[in-house]
Amino acid sequence: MGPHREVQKNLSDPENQGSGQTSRSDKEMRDRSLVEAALYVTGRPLELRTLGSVLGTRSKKRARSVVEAVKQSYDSRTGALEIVELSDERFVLQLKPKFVEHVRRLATRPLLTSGPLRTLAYIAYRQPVIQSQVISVRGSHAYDHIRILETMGLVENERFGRTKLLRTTRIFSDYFNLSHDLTAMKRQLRSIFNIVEKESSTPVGQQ
Amino acid sequence: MGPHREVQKNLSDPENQGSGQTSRSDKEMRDRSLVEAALYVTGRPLELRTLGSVLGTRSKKRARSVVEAVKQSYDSRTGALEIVELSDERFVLQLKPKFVEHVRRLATRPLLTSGPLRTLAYIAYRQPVIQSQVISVRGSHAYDHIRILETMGLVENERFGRTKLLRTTRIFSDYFNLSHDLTAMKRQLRSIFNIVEKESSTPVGQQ
Amino acid sequence: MSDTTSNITEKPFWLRPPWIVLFDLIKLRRLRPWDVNLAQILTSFILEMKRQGYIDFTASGVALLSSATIYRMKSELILKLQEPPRLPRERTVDFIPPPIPIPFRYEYTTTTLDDLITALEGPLKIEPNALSTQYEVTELVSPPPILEELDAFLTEIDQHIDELNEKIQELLEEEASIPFSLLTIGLDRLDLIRTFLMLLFLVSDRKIDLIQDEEFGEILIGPPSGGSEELE
Repeated sequence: MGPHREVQKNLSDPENQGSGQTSRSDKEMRDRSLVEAALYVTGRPLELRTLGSVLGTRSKKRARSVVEAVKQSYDSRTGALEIVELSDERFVLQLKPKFVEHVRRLATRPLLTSGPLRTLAYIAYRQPVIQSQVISVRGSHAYDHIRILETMGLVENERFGRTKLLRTTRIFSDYFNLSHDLTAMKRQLRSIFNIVEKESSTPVGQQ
Repeated sequence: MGPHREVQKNLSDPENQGSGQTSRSDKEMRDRSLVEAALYVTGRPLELRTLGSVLGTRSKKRARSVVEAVKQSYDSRTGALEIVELSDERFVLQLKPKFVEHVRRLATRPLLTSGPLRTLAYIAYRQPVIQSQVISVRGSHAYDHIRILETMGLVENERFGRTKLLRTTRIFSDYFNLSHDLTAMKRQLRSIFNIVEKESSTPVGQQ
Repeated sequence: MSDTTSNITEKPFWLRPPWIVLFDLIKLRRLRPWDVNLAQILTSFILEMKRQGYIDFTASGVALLSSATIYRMKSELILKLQEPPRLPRERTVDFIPPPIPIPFRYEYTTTTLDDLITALEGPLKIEPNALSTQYEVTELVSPPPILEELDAFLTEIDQHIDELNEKIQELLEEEASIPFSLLTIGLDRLDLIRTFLMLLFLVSDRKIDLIQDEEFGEILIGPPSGGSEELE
């Protein structure tokens, strides 16, 4: 029952433990934890605006000051994780690259199982694409796939008459390190796909 | 997904910065980082043996001393993350449950809302249980819940005539450090439910 | 029964509720067959005719035809796999434990861009075919709906029957006979009916035999009895 006890214990507010701290710094600690939680849970770059929304503020400046404090505390620990600022004011919590090799073999979970991944690949390649087209190419299971992809924030839809128009999201682009610009991204996909196509002549198994 | 490239500064190795440190403590810091990296990357409870293999040692004692040091450093930070020791000497890095609610909407992986959680609790408690029984107790929404739980690998099914027999998976057991043995697990669950029930007098939102 | 007396006396009794349902042939096609309790209506129809002291064969014939039609509608609905109306739902009351608070653990996922690209190969290969068939289908005159429904049912039922047969044969290796109720634990009403229909198919294929010793007693499923006649 270890973890559960642990869970129970941790349900009490840790902020009340540091009795010497002022309430202002309590709030600060809590804000930092919220930003850390957001970065940890998503595992992808977040904009200041998103971080601000977790903090309940519209001030990018305030969001920046909190995330920079978290970044600093990570820097001073010299652990395995780091917070990195990317261009256009986005921040990401990630494993330091030099540790990736040592632990890569332990990671076994794919982002998606093969069915939904194929559906995602197809949507990415043909986007913006009408849902019914995806269904007729991928079969009726693809309804489930699309729902999973939407829940995961990898695909989004827009009503288009009586059907839906599907496209990938920024989360998708960030995950695969692809351009946020649709045309550029499709060009990227096409060129990689053509290279792979030429190199491997054997077909891959069916769904 | 590879690590995101940093746009600015900070690619220099932090371990080379503390010039005053002895090489022994360098090694110690590195070991801690390796353990932290392993826990971060896998997102599941790891045995001392696995942690040892990352450190290149067969000594469980040494692995334990390193992971406990990492755990302590997390405890002293009062951040959003925690390292929890489970029974049979397994350790896991996770978000403190009290922060889950605040960042749920950001998670790429679907997080469970209280409806599916209740269905999960019921399945765990009554397993192995026929799907139709779950539906008649929890209502027809539970079809969706079950599908989500299966997608997340928390519940698995077995055909039983034209209906399905549901049970929880090892992933589920690992989340709560429950026994893999069904009878033992149900006993554990019973006592957990008693605790949760007593502590939360206010009911959580409905499905 | 609130009609005016003059009307009642002029009309034969079966043109009143509840029997009218069998005699209004225009409305018959539009009614919900599940709303008609044939056994009750027919029994009271016969009783009423006996009570009034004469037999009208035309009326009996129409009643027979209508009953057959209603039965047919019911079986068609089952073939179409339409759910019969549920009995007022008894929501089972059982202890529902409180939700368990699940912590979140980030997991480094292993799917790479290469995986995505590889995953693209299958769909793109199927695409030309899938899209052109779709257009062909929409341009074709669609077959009458009843055929489509039967087709869908028949393609699916073969698979279900095979599965059921496999399961039964497995069980029969250990037991001489299996009670029907064992196969239907936890099934809802529709699935129960479907299972029974599939058993009938298996009987007619001589894959199994059904034995029922007493009316409303347990139906036992056994191996096909060698030279015996077909079950009635």
